[in-house]
Parts: sequence; C-alpha cells; structure tokens
Amino acid sequence: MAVITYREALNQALREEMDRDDRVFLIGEEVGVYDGAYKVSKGLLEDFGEWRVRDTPIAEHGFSGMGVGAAMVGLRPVVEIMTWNFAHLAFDQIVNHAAKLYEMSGGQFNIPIVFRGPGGAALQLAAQHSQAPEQWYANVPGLKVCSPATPADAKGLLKSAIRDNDPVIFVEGERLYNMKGEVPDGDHVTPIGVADVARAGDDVTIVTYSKMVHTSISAAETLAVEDGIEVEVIDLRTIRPLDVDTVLDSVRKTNRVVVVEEATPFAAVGAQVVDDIQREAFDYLDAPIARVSGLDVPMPYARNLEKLVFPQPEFVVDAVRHVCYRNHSVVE
Amino acid sequence: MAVITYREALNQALREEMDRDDRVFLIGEEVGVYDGAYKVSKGLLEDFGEWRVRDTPIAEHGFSGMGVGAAMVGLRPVVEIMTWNFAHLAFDQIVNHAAKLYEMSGGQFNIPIVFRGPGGAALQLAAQHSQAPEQWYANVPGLKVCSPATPADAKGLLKSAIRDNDPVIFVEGERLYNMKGEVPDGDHVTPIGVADVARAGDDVTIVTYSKMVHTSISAAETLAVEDGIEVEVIDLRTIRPLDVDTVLDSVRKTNRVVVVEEATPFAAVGAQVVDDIQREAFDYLDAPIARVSGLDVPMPYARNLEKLVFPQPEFVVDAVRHVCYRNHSVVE
Amino acid sequence: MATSEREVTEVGDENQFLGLSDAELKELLREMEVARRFEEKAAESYQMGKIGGFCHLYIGQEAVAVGAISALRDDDYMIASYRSHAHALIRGMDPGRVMAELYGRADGVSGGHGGSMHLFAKDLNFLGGHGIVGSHLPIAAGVGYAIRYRDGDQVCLCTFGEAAVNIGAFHESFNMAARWKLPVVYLCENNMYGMGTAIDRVTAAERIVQRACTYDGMHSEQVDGMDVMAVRDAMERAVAIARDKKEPTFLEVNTYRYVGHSIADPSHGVYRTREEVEAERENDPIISFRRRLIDAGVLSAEEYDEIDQAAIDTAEAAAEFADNSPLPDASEMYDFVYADEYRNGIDRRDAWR
Amino acid sequence: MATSEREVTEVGDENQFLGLSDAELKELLREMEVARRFEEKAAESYQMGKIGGFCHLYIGQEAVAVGAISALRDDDYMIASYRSHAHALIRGMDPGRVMAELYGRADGVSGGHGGSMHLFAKDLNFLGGHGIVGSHLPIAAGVGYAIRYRDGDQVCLCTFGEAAVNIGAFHESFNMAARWKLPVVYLCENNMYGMGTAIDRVTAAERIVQRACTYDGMHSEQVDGMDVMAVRDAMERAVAIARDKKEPTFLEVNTYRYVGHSIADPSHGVYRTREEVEAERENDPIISFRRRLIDAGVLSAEEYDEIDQAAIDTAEAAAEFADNSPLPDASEMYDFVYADEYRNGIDRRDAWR
Ligand SMILES: Cc1ncc(C[n+]2csc(CCOP(=O)(O)OP(=O)(O)O)c2C)c(N)n1
Ligand SMILES: Cc1ncc(C[n+]2csc(CCOP(=O)(O)OP(=O)(O)O)c2C)c(N)n1
Ligand SMILES: [Mg+2]
Ligand SMILES: [Mg+2]
Repeated sequence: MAVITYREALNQALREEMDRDDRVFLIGEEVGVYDGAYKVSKGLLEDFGEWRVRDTPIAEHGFSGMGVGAAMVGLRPVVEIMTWNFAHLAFDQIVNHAAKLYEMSGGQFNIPIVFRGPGGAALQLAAQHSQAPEQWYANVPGLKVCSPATPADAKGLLKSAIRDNDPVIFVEGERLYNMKGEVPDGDHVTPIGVADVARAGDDVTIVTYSKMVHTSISAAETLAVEDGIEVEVIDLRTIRPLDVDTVLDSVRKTNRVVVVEEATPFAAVGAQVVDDIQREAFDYLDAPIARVSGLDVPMPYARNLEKLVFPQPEFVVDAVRHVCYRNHSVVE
Repeated sequence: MAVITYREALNQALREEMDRDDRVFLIGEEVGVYDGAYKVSKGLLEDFGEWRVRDTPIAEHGFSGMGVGAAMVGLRPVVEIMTWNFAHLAFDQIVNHAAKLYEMSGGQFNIPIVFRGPGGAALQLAAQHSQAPEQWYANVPGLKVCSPATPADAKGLLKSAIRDNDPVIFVEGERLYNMKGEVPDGDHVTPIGVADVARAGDDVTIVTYSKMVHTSISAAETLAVEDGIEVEVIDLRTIRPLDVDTVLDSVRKTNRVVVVEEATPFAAVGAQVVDDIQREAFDYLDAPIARVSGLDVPMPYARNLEKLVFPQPEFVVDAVRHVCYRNHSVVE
Repeated sequence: MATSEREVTEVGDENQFLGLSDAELKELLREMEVARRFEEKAAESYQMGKIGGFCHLYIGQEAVAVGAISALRDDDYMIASYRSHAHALIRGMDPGRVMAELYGRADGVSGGHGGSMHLFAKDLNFLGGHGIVGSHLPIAAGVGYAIRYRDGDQVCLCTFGEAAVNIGAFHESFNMAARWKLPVVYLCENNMYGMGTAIDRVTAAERIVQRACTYDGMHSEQVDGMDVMAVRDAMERAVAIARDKKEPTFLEVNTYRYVGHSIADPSHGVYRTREEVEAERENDPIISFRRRLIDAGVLSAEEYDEIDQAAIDTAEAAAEFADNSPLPDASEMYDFVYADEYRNGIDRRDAWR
Repeated sequence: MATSEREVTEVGDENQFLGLSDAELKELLREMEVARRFEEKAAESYQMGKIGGFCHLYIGQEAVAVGAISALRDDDYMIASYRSHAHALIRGMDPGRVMAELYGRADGVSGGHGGSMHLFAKDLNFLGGHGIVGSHLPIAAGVGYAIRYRDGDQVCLCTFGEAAVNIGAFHESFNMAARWKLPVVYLCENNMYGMGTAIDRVTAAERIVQRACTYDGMHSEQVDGMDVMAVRDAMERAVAIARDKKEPTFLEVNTYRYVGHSIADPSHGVYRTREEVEAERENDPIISFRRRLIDAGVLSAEEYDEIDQAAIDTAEAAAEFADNSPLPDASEMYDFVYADEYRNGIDRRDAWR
C-alpha cells in the first residue's frame, strides 16, 4: 500500500481509467498545458494528447454541455469544474440535461459523465469562492453525488464514478489535495453508495463526509480523552445514494447523533440525514439530533470570521456533549 | 374585499408598487407586448412604458444580472423568470451575486430585487419544465424565499418582496394562477417570514406551502369526515426566513406532524422543517414526522405517471393516518 | 472574420432541382405533406384533450426540416428544439410512435416519458427534442467533438429557433465549434418570432447570419427557408464542409410559422397581425414546391392528391395507433432515473406511500 | 455590422499629450507609480502571510486602468474583475483601506468581508471587485440601464480580462447593451493569458476586437495598452459616445501582466517563457511614459524620483495602516447578510454553538 496524496490519488484514478478505456477523456479549464489549476491532471496531456485532455475557454455552460453531448453518443467525459463555485453557470446543463435525459428519452440515452472539482471553503477565498454545492445536486434525481474524504476513497470513488453509467457529481476538497494516506495497490475501486465507519465507538454517532470527517475524528479523539465518550464517525462517502442502513446501524447502537457538514445549514444534506434517522430510528433516539454546519452566512474573507463560519473540531466537541447532555461551553 | 384570481392579485401588486415607487420596474421575457407568458403583467407596458416594462431577449443570465446591476445603483427591479426551470441559467447571478454582494461589500450594496415566476409542475410539461426550485435557493444565505398559496398572499407577499431591501425569490404556481380568493382592499401587505394557520386542528400538524396547502386542506377535510382527525394546516408562506415558532406552537399541541411539498424529497425544504421540529420539539413528538414529497424522479410526461409523482390529497391522507398509527392503505 | 459568408442562396433555374431524381423530389414533397398533416392531426387531438402539456407545431416551416434532414446520411446525428415533430418524422420515426409520445403512451418513442418536446430515437441517431432554449447547442458541439475524437466522418445537424441566438450558450458553442473545427451544422430556423417577441426587438443585429462574423472558421449562409430546394442546396454545402473539412457552418434559414407558438397560443393578435400571417401563407412551401414540380412535369395533379391523401391517412393512422396504445405502466416509475444500480433503493424515501 | 471599428489607435506626435496640462500628466504618472508600488508591497505582505486567499496583481497593466479611469467623471460608475487593486486606488480609494481589505481587517474598504477580489466603495460609485469571470458584464449593463432609466448622462466603465470574451455572459450583455443603447464602456484588458491559457488557444477570433462585429450599435476600437495616452484617448472617445449618444463601446486594450496569474502562481514556466516576459518588460508602461514626459520637458528626473518615493511611502504607509487595523469584530457576523429584518433570527440555527 502506497502512501500518496489525495491529489495523486485522483491523478492515478484518471490515468488508470483513461488507460483502461479509450472513451474516457478530460475536459475543462487549465486541465492540459497547465496540468490543472490544482495539478490534479498533471502529465495527462503529455500522455494522452489534446483530444483526450482538452483545455477549454472559460465557458462552464458550454463545455459541460459538450460533455453531455459526447456522453450521449458513447464517450465517457470527465468534466473538470475548476471549483464548484463556477458550476453555477453550468447548473442548467447538469440539472436540466445530464440528470434528465435518461428519463426524458424513456431510457434510451443514459449519460455516463463525471463532473468533478473542489467544493467548499479553502482558505480566505471569500463568498463567491467558498461554497459547498452538494445539497443542491443531491436534491436532483438522476444525479449521483460523491464526496471522498481520503486519498483511498478519492481514487476508489473516482474510478467508480467514471465507470458508472449515470452522471456523477464529484466534490473534492481543495483543503484535502495535499492530504496523505494509504491507497491500496492495483485496481482500487470504492463502490458508490456505501458509507464507511471511519472510527468505531459506542456512545454517539457522527454522520459526516469530506473534510468534516477529519474534523470529526479530531473531535472524537478529544472527547475520548476528555470526556470518555466514544464517538462512532460515519463517513458517508457518497451522498446520493445515501447509505442509510450504515447510519441506522450505528444510531441504533449509540442512540445519539450529531451531523457535521461545512455547507450552510438550511435544507442541506444534514437535514436529509436527520429526516432519514428520525423516520427510521425514532424510537432509538435519546436526544434530538444536533447539526454542526457552516454558519448561515456568505463566507466572509477575514481569517477570524472564516474560522467561525467553517466548522472547527471544538464546535463538534460541543455538539457531542450537547447530545449527551453533558456540560458544554455554549449556552443555548 | 374583492374576489380575484391569483394572477390578478400579482398584477395588482406589481401595478400598485410601480405606481407607488418609480424605481420599481419589471424585466423579463414576454412581459411587455405579450402581457407575460402567463399574463401576469397584463397592461403594464401600456401604462408604464418600455423602460419600466422591458421585454428581453432569451438570456436569463444576462437580464438577471442587469437586474442586479440596476439594484446596485438604486433601482428596484422585478425580474420575471418565465418559469423557474429557466433560472438554472441565472443560478450564478442569483447565488453568486444577488445573494452575496451585501456581504462582500461589507454592507455597502444591498440588492433590492425580486426574482419571480411560476415553479413546480403544471400539467404534463415533463422533466425540464416541472421543477420546484425553492430548496436550492432557501439554502443560500442572503436570499429570502416566498411561495404564496392564495391570491391574498400572492398580492401581499409580492408587495412586501418589492419593498424588501434584500433579494427575494418569489415562487408562484402555474396551477394557482386561475385560483380565486378574497383579497383585502387597499394597500394589502403580508409580512415576509410569518406563517399562516390555514386550517385549525388539534390532532395532527401539516406543514406545507404553495399548491400543497390546498392539497393538504382537501386531505384534512377527508380526514375530519372519515377519521374524525382534526388537522392543523400551517401554510409557511415564506420559506426563508422560516417561521419556526408558528410551526412549533402547533406541534406542541398536536404532537404529530406531516410535512407536504411537491419538490423531490432529498434535502428539500421539508427536510429542514423536520430538522427544526425534532431539534426544538423533540419531547413533544409522539411519532416520527412523515413527509409527502414529489416522488424522487425527474417528472415524467405521461398523465398517469405525473399524477403519481405529484402529491395528491390521498397521499396526504395516508400520511396523516400513518403518523396517527391508524390503518392506512399503503403497506410499508 | 468568419469564413465565407454567402448571400441569400437562390438556386439557379438551370439546376433548380439539384440533380435529384423525380422519385427523390416526390419523396421530399411527401415528407412535407406528412409533416403538415401530422401537425394538423396533433392540433385536433390536442383540442380533444388527448395531448397534454405544451405542443409546438411546425406548420409553415416544413421546407426547412425536409430540405436539411434529406441531406444527411443515416449515420449522421441530429438534435433539435422542442418544435420537432416534423424533424422526428422526416428522420424516420414511426408516425404512430411519435403521436403516441404526444399522447403520453407506452408506445411513444420516449415511452411516454418525454412528450411532445422530448422525442428521441437512439437507432436513428436522433438526440432529442430539447426544451431549454439554446442549451442543446453545446450538446451538439459535444457530438461534433465525439465524431472527431473517433476520427469519424459523420456530421451533426443542430436545429434551433432564432431566439436562441441571443443566449450565452449560442456564443460558447459557436466559439468552441469553430476553434476546434467540429463537424456541426448549426441551422437556425428564423421564423421571426420567439413566442410573442419579434426577433429584431431584442437583437442588435440586422441579420441573424451576421452572428457568425465573430468566429473565425465558422462558415455561414442565409437561406430561403420557404424553398425546400434552397435549403437542401445550402445544407449539402454545409454538410460537405463538415464532413470533408471538419468545419462548422451557421445557416440562417428564413421561414415562418403559420400557427401560434404552441397550440394554446393564438396565431396572431398582440404581436403580429392577421394580415401578416395571411400574406405569409401565400408563400406556403408545400404549395409552391408542388406547383414547381407540376410545372416541371415531375408531378401530376393526381399524384399530388395521392400523396396528400396518403399523408392524411398516415396522420389518422398515427392518431389511431396512439389512441390504442396503453398508458405507461406505473411499475416503470423508477426505471429511467438511473441506468446503473442505485444502492439503497431510489424508491426508499417514497416507499411508505 | 458593428458600428465603426477603428484600427489600433496611435496618438499622433502633434498632440501626443491630448492637450493635458503638465500637472495632469504628472498625476497620471503618479497614479501608475502608486499602483505599481502598492502591488509590490502587497506581494511582500502576501509572502509574509499577512494577506490570504487569492491575490491578483496588476503589475505591467497600469497604463490601462490609469488611462481609462482618468477619463471618467466623479459621478460615473465603474465595475471591475478581481484584478482591481489599481482600479480602486486610481478611482480614489484610500490605499491604507485597500491594503486593510487585503489584510482582512476592519478598516478595509469592504470591512474585511470582501478581500482582494471584492473591493467596493459606494461613495466612489465603485461597484466591485468581482470573482466570477464574465458575470459582472451583465451587471454593468444593468447600471447602464439604470442611467438611461433615470435619464442621466453618466457612463459605466466595465473592465475585464480577455478570457471573458468566450463566456455566454459576454454575448448576452453585448447584445442587450447594443440593442437598448446603454452607456457602457466595455474595456477588455487583453494581457494575452487567462491563468495559464493563451487566449488564441481557446478563441476562434484572430483579434479580440472582432467580437464586436456581430452587434449593431456596438462601437469598437483596439488600443495599445502600454501607452497611457492611447488608452486615455480611446477612452475619451468611448465616453463621449456613451454620454452623448448613449451607445456602448468595446475597447480591446492590449497589455501584459509581468507577474503570475495570482501571487501563488509562477510568472513564467509552462505556459510562457522567461524570455517572453523579459521582452515584454522592455515596454514597461511606466518607464516609457516617464521617458516621454522627460523628453518633452514636462518632467524632470528629480520630480520623477519624488513621485516614485512618494508612491513607495504611500504603499508602506498603507501596509502599516493595515497592520494596525483590528480584525473585524465577530459580533458583526450576521450584519451583512440581510439589509432588512430577518424574522426569527438568522443565527437561530447556529445559536447553540
Ligand atoms: C432558456 C429558456 N428561456 C425561456 C424559455 C421559454 N420559451 C420556450 S420557446 C421560447 C421562444 C423560442 O423562440 P425561437 O427560439 O425563435 O423558436 P421557435 O419557437 O420560434 O421555434 C421561449 C421564450 C425556454 N424554453 N428556455
Ligand atoms: C466563471 C469562472 N470560471 C473560472 C474562473 C477561474 N479563473 C479565475 S481568473 C481566470 C482567468 C481569467 O483570465 P482573464 O479574463 O484574461 O483575466 P486576467 O486574469 O488575465 O486579468 C480563471 C479561469 C472564474 N473565476 N470564473
Ligand atoms: Mg422563432
Ligand atoms: Mg488575461
């Protein structure tokens, strides 16, 4: 098992899938000559040539739509969205077209496409460049949504996404690209729709994904030491389809839940997780489910404000204590 | 009190606000010469002239952005989105710009703008023309979201939205335009952020909005007659800010809740309502909260399929029986 | 500057039939007739409540689709807007199955899931039937990209209304198609109105074809869309450019719709006068082509009547087929949401219903 | 065809200073100097970790903003992209407050909420600082619309990079601005690259200015952006057209950035060579304008040194001011989300934290 970065893991997934299947190609801004704005596509242009690694003009709607068109006639495009904030411009192609063509054509045209790029906050990029998009896309039937937290899952899920015959929204994390971790050798594939127990514990369940998995694990460690609370951290990995069963198994054991995500809270993925749990495990809950989300504001630029908006381990620690009815530092 | 249609109520609101404040103008496709695709702006071009009632090219991103620009320098645009399905093309202007400029400018530029048009399904318009958008926009801090169910609220809320100093997403209903109802005379204003108890009852609370208010009331009447269950129907009217207190007051009385909306379920507004209720009224709940939503599919065209996707009163009846643990017709 | 903008095409008298055989010419007329009679029948069925939703008729524009599609090879691709019943028929879809789609029936070309705006036929390389103005233009570019990716010599025909020339997707598509030399024919059916808006009221361009000038490598031509021969002629040139040179062409084809934007809309009133519509009807593309064929001795009046009657019969039979087709089965509700497994059950959240 | 496309502007020798007074000319030079020195200081502060996020410098492009903004009236509007520190300074924002914004401090022009990409000053009609490529072009059209709505005679200047000419918003804005005769000057700062992409690699147009040809009523001109006088000259024409005729103009201004796309990016390497950057540096707009002023006897070498030293001092003082400014207070977290009441408490859902 090699230890590589999340970025390298994505690069390997792209390269291996492009090697394996010559219908797979990458299209987006700066993916070629520049090796990707975040260097995820490093070296691919050189090895695969410009038809398979296509630098585009700044035209998110246009090149996303080209991806949809190519997918309709049998190619398997990977569309790099430099950051998900720019995908607002392609919302129509993703939601009105990629997601709906299979249905509208009565099952004739499935759309095997991946839209991928970093989502959420990086560091001090301010309101227009710090948005988490997964809740919008996960609302849309026809799309699948993945958001891996580790290099192993980054590689394994991206390979699955590329092989999947449906459109997949693939949300990476700029703050994760440099993260290192073990990645199994060989053709490592993580199935879509299966959550992972990232940390086992009996007292409280944290349901989370992406960057917040690490925030949650760090909170869990604090809680183990300071409070003797053993937290089970469920990394959803895939948001749609949501692996409710893995979540429920944990909740039935712990009876207490905190949902952690960096998105703004209103009608975010966390709200759906709460809904699923209360519906299917109502009698197992010993306390209301708590949510830790990004604050309900457009992301401010200033460092100190950003830190308050973006969930920190301390906030998660507080929330866990809260659902355990322990003293905690914040007054309700 | 005059009895007028929802369409006429909107027309009155526009006309009265344009009369009252010469900074208010209407811009969008077909709003002028054609009187609006759904005739909401009937007669306004004639009375206010082309600078205040502007027919645009098909360019949702562009004319929405023009609205934002005009709002930055002191006008108060009402942007008609012919149907909310086309606003996917303007998602960037609404989410990245209208919603965020006040924050990004440190409070210098607020954006007094209304984006309005019909949302959700009409009749057999198929997948691209039948989408409910409110859950996406309600996730975005900086936006307010209204969705009136009656002519009175259509008028009252649109007037409030136009007078509001923040961007307001105003979701009407094509299926509601012909609906008639009493509208108070004079300067009738409905405040943003205040829900309405559309029907009083002690046994179960239905939380809903827009078209589904009528579906829910119709279900409530069936339940009163057939089951002796008295349902309280809360019409949210505004989705963001959500009037949680009115919801909680009802829930603390009834202890049973069904949330009804036409949107697809995953991370929709209903999920947020569930989250708020379970957090703030956990100990009052005698049963898991049930949700009735649009089915989790892109809307099919065929009449019979559409009817199964779009919530019908019978589905709501079943759901209420379900939370009352009465026999109901659907097996789990 | 854009490559070679040609002026309005006029097919010279010497070669007014472009070397087509009599049979081929009659086939074009037949296709126009079928398209017309089909739409008339659809209007009737709509009024009877058998068709739901929007229904955009093509009456008046038949020469465009017939002239253009007849220049394609079987393995070429095409993609269209919501106003595309005729395109579907001409491309070869069964009229009964197209009508069944309008009726929302199981035998519809999209299984009743798409409806009037969303006709698809994978076996004919017919990629829809799209409802968002302008958004299928990038999709067409993607098809062109795929053709070049595979080193194919196919062409992709993309038809759309003139109101689409002011939307961003138009610009993004044209730039990429021209820059990467994609074999796409972008055919704008300029019927002068987008719903109730006359195109010049919202367009800063005297001629639509002028939109090509900013894209180096985009060929362009303005064509009389009431003359099926002119359309066919221009289309042949555009197809040759795409197939041989891998370069895109923008065709502005001038036409007119005799009916309202959709069946629910009046054909005239606020945005255009009855007189205008009546004057335009004088140029009926079917009548004029019929006349030309008769004048040239290609067609007899009797033959025409046969063609017409056959078209009427086809439309009637299509409606009857649609009427007899069952509604889609509710059990297939979730079948076309995902092609692959959806772990955990797509219907799980809906199941308690 | 678009109205009056002019060829590259060259200001004739006879009137090389456009009738500006010595004081005015020195002011232009001073502004360029301040812009340059400010950016150099910002780069230093960024390396020291005092500035976060992205930080896009303007070094090399100073003649563009100075030439253009100097032609505006105080009550005109302007709006820019994320690369706009210089624009903010030249328009009159206090350098200390601009630097404080980059530092994310309470005294920043946007209260520390916007950062380097989002500078705003309502009192200067400076409408930002925008981060989404192309999306501020429709906003500028809306400002032009508001001007005409009120029958004003202001102008709106909208600056953006050349990579924005391929996005849909560009097309939609240009069409509407031209069709409705909106008094907007669309000024494209063509520095040849959008991040690491040479513009010609992704653009089907030999010259960017050619993009205007499709919009009747859109004036256009290509301008040497390394010559502040040429920019000023062209801008005066464009402003006059906007103010008097209410018509928009598209200016392609050719320039170059000497540094990387943002501070974190290398100035050369994969997408351009060191030699290219060095050759371009030979045309430094500040050095050449200084030389011209000295040659013409408008400026002495000593005066220049004073201007330069003052610019350095300004930048230093700005950094010191920023350093001493407090962080924004956490209590204002929810202050700039809604201007009006948010019933029920915007912080309610976050409150238990
Ligand atoms: C992006 C978008 N905006 C608005 C609409 C509503 N709409 C449907 S058709 C139409 C007019 C289109 O006119 P044109 O492109 O000329 O085609 P025609 O109907 O004349 O064939 C409009 C505005 C839409 N479908 N998509
Ligand atoms: C819609 C959108 N896509 C991508 C980006 C990422 N991005 C930021 S700047 C930039 C290059 C812009 O180049 P140009 O317009 O030439 O301006 P310059 O940076 O040269 O001043 C890109 C791709 C963005 N901000 N917005
Ligand atoms: Mg038209
Ligand atoms: Mg540039």
